[in-house]
Amino acid sequence: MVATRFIGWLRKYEKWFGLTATVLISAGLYTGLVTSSPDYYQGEVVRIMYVHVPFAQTAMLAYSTLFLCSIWYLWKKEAVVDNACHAAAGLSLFFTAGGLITGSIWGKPTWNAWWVWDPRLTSFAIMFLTLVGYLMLRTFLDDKEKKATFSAILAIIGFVDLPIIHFSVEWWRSLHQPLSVSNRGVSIAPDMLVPFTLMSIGVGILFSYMLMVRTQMLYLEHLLEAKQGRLLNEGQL
Amino acid sequence: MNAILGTSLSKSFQHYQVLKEVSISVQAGECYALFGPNGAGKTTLLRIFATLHRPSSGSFEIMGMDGKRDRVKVRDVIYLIGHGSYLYDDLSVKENIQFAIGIRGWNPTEAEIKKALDQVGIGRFARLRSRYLSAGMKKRLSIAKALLIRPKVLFLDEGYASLDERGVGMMNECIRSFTQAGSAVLMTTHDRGPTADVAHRVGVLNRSVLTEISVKDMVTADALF
Amino acid sequence: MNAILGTSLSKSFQHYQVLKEVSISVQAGECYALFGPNGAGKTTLLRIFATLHRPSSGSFEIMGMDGKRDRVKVRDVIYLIGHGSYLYDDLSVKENIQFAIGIRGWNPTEAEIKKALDQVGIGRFARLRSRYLSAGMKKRLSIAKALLIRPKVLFLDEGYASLDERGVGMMNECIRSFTQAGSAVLMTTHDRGPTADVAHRVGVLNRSVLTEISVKDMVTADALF
Amino acid sequence: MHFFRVIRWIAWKDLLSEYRNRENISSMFFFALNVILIFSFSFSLDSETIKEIMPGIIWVAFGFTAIIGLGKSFLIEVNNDCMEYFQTLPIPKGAIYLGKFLGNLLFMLTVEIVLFPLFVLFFNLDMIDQFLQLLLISTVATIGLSALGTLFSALTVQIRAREVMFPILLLPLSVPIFIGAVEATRGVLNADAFSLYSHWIELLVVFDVIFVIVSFWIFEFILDY
Amino acid sequence: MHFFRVIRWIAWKDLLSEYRNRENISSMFFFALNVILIFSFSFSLDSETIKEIMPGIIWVAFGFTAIIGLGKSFLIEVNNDCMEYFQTLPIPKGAIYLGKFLGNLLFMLTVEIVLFPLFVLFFNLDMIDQFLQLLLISTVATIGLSALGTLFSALTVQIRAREVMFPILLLPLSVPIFIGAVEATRGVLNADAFSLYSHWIELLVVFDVIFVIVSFWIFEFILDY
Ligand code: HEM
Ligand SMILES: Nc1ncnc2c1ncn2[C@@H]1O[C@H](COP(=O)(O)OP(=O)(O)OP(=O)(O)O)[C@@H](O)[C@H]1O
Ligand SMILES: Nc1ncnc2c1ncn2[C@@H]1O[C@H](COP(=O)(O)OP(=O)(O)OP(=O)(O)O)[C@@H](O)[C@H]1O
Ligand SMILES: [Mg+2]
Ligand SMILES: [Mg+2]
Repeated sequence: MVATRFIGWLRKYEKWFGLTATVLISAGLYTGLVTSSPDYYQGEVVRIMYVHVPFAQTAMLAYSTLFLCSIWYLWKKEAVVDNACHAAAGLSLFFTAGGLITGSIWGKPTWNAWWVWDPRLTSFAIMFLTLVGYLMLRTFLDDKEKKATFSAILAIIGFVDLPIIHFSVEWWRSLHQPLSVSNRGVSIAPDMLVPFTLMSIGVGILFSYMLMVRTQMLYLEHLLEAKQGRLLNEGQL
Repeated sequence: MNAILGTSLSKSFQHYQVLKEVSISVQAGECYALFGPNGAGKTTLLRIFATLHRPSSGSFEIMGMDGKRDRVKVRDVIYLIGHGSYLYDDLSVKENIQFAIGIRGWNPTEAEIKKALDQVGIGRFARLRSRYLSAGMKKRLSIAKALLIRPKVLFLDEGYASLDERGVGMMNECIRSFTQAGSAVLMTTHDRGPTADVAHRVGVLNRSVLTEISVKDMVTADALF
Repeated sequence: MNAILGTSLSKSFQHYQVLKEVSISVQAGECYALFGPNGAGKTTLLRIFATLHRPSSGSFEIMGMDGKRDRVKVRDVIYLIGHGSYLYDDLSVKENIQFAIGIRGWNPTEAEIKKALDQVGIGRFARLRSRYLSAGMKKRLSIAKALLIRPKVLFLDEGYASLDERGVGMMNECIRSFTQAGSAVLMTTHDRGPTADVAHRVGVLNRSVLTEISVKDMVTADALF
Repeated sequence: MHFFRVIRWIAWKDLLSEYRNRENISSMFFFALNVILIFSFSFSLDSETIKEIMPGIIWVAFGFTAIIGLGKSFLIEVNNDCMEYFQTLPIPKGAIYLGKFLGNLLFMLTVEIVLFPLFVLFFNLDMIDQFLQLLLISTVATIGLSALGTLFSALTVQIRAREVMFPILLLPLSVPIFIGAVEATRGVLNADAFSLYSHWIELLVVFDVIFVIVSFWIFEFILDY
Repeated sequence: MHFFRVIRWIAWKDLLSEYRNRENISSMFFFALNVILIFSFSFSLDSETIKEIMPGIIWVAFGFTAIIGLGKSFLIEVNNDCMEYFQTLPIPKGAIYLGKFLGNLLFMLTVEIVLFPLFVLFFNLDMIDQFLQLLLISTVATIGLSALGTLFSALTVQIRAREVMFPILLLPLSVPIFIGAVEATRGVLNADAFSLYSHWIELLVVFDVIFVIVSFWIFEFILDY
């Protein structure tokens, strides 16, 4: 069975991901909050960057995972892949919300507003709403195959938003910070680059760990449901 | 030759397992009648064969083609008369037939359509919008479509429901014309009387156990389940 | 006493006259079975008596009350089991019953509800959301409601449709319990067998002509219409 | 009294169904969020115009949410022909209206109360001081909208093109409500003295009373045509 | 080729139904009129702001009309389980999508072409000179909206809360289309040189291509989950 092999693989390697994430994030927080110096313009406020940017980036990583898993599901129709999609969507929503909240908190002192209707912010909000729609669509469908397929379709078409989020700062005049890593090179002070990189990779791996755990959980729920169904049918429940 | 072959088919909906390892086979040229209590999963089984549901486990073949992999080819040879009437309310009876057959890539002539409609007794309603048909008339229209499509495998869910007695007779004639032409018919029903006239084999599905009985036993038995 | 009395009832929909001067009477304590071809207007007639359609012409009385003027009083004594299941998908079977009876101003006890559900054989589904009921189970639930409401006049449209054989038996028992308690039952049906067990009188509606035949004739006749 | 018991049963049933489908209310709320998103793009909201058109944006967003939310309020009654059941019930039909109206009002108010903070956040409004005034305005405006919406939902839910017909009927009649609500809100956002815009609130109250009473009286005929 | 024949049959059926229900398209049009009415009351349109927000008003009005119009585009397929019939057909499912998409596109364009003169009339706009540019913009914007709308209509029409879910899914993804259309229209109304806003039109074309191709490819799975 593909599913059991896959779940076995997840169980075997998940702890390494958890461990790496812990180490990287601890190191990132230490260097970011303690050893690095405050920003010339923004002062101590800049430290929120070490949470905001990793969260925002991981949200996009999570959506990309959702996108790939959705294609995989449509191709193979494996129930466990749908569980991975479901897990990735939930986590993507979590990190998106994190990015939105930390961004808003950062925005209040820098732009003097919680929210501005700027292309990057809005395209990010679109992703948020797409994910909400995705999870909502799942709750409104009963049939398992239908649920998996329809939500995969939504995830795939929603992927067009990702390039917009990433390149919006280039395409439109924007309030938001431009890309710090682009084909024009890196534009971050080396002092800040270390915690920034640690946190980015750390939160990314944290996501992988959470995805592995959550996928297993959803798969077990799915098994439990089937088991419950069998018992119900045999009149034992 | 096995026209329909299901091997240990299971199907669960959310928390509820409807079918558990049900196996069934129907030969070409045969009419198989499926009895069973309300909620036994007869409709579900038919819908699996009609490629409307995917089985949770197990496999099935239609005319020797794998029902899971060759869905498109399977669809070439099957037709389901189920609860839905597959009609567009604002098209006339004739237009509905033209569309349903035309979209399969075949254009029946006016005469052929008229013949099929007359055969099921609704020829004089050909130009009525299907919105105004009664339940029984819609059922007849579905049969007319089957007569034009001439599928190799015909699924009938509650074949006699909402038909009056003449309709039942006409339905049996159609079933006979199908089996004589070598098609397989799998139908679910609650009516023993009319079934006895056409069924070659009879099965009773109860709690996922499919018991086969003879047609004679079906007629005489006190209770089927 | 005439529980139901229809006098030269006519009904036209748009351009189509379904009923033309049909008269019928059913006594209290009697079960009247109405046969007829698809589209004869049986459902339409029942819906007129159930105050769902107004007749185009003609008049009718239910328990001596004028069906056109005293609609509200008439509604106190009737109950219709038709094609609709009158259920809310997200309420459980029990909650649905509580609502349907409660809104009539009467609160049945848990025990009464349980008894009615057991009587129709769906006691163990009391807490299931009605969304997940199969067609037959919904029909049974409607009967359970009728058992709690105990109307003086019961209308049954296609009484046996979508019921399995045990369901049919249970339906007949219910009909008998109603007629024995002095209620009138008017039902439409296509199934002669089960009807023979309960009907006191039989009518065949065909092209707006209502022919009354004896129960024995109904069973033995070659064709009813 | 039976009248109030009917109101209670209807509201109980609606709120219970709504609670079982909690996603429903949150989806309404996300719909409104989407509308705000579209608006903020379609109107250049960073410019000076924002203050000018803010009340309009708030109320058009609420208005469209109301169209979606109220329009489907009678859908639950139509799905399994529950409207038909109501029609045959021996109860005052106005009570059904009031029950549905109360349920809808509660539903809409909940959505609005969640939305207001979002407006504050998104458009950097300073309306925390005048929260009570805004609450008053949205309550009186919502009463009128819900009263009309409930009536028209019952009216259109049984016809073919209900998605279009509902707003077509609702919007023209709710123009006075929109005007009153927008002007009063403009007063609040300008931090005007209450007496400067209180006449708009009075206007809203007058329309509320008219709409509720007329709808209540007229509803009888929707269920009993 | 069979592929194109399927497209033709689907479009034929949709347009014929639409023609038989001519009220439908005019009701769409009145809906848009209502939206404009509400807008003109909610925003103080006599002020200077009008020029600023005019493109927004035009496109929000079109957007909501699209929500109402496209959302019900697959309703006709669900009513009598026609989706099920499609699922069991041995034909390329993408062709069904293209047929529906073309029908919807034509429908939406018709509504828009009737609406444009009304905008000119109501808001005293001078856009007769730039009529061709506006036509181009609305065509490319409508292609994108219809492509997405057709897909999401098929997706949501089979689920419980479709009235709410359709806009919730459609609106976020159509934001780029709205932005492009609004900005290009602003350019036209400002009488800018074409080259100043042509990049918005290019953006719209890019999205059109993406949405049509992805939807076409993915539609298969909606009918065959
Ligand atoms: C609610 C408000 C905000 C949202 C939704 C938001 C969203 C995002 C997103 C989605 C990214 C990732 C882009 C990518 O990887 O392509 C990002 C990165 C970033 N954000 Fe924000 N942001 C917000 C506020 C802010 C504020 C106020 C600042 C600082 C003034 C800021 C500074 C940055 C920086 C420096 C990056 C990294 C840029 C890069 O390397 O691409 N953000 N933000
Ligand atoms: N899509 C679905 N989701 C959840 N449960 C379902 C679904 N379809 C069917 N069921 C359940 O599966 C069971 C079997 O249903 P099915 O319609 O196959 O029974 P049946 O044998 O055809 O019964 P009947 O004689 O009443 O037609 C029922 O309990 C029904 O509630
Ligand atoms: N609301 C309506 N509008 C237009 N025509 C209708 C309407 N209701 C019923 N009819 C038509 O009236 C005729 C009689 O319908 P009715 O449902 O009463 O028949 P029936 O005797 O119950 O048939 P069946 O045995 O098929 O149930 C049919 O031709 C039907 O198309
Ligand atoms: Mg069935
Ligand atoms: Mg009938």
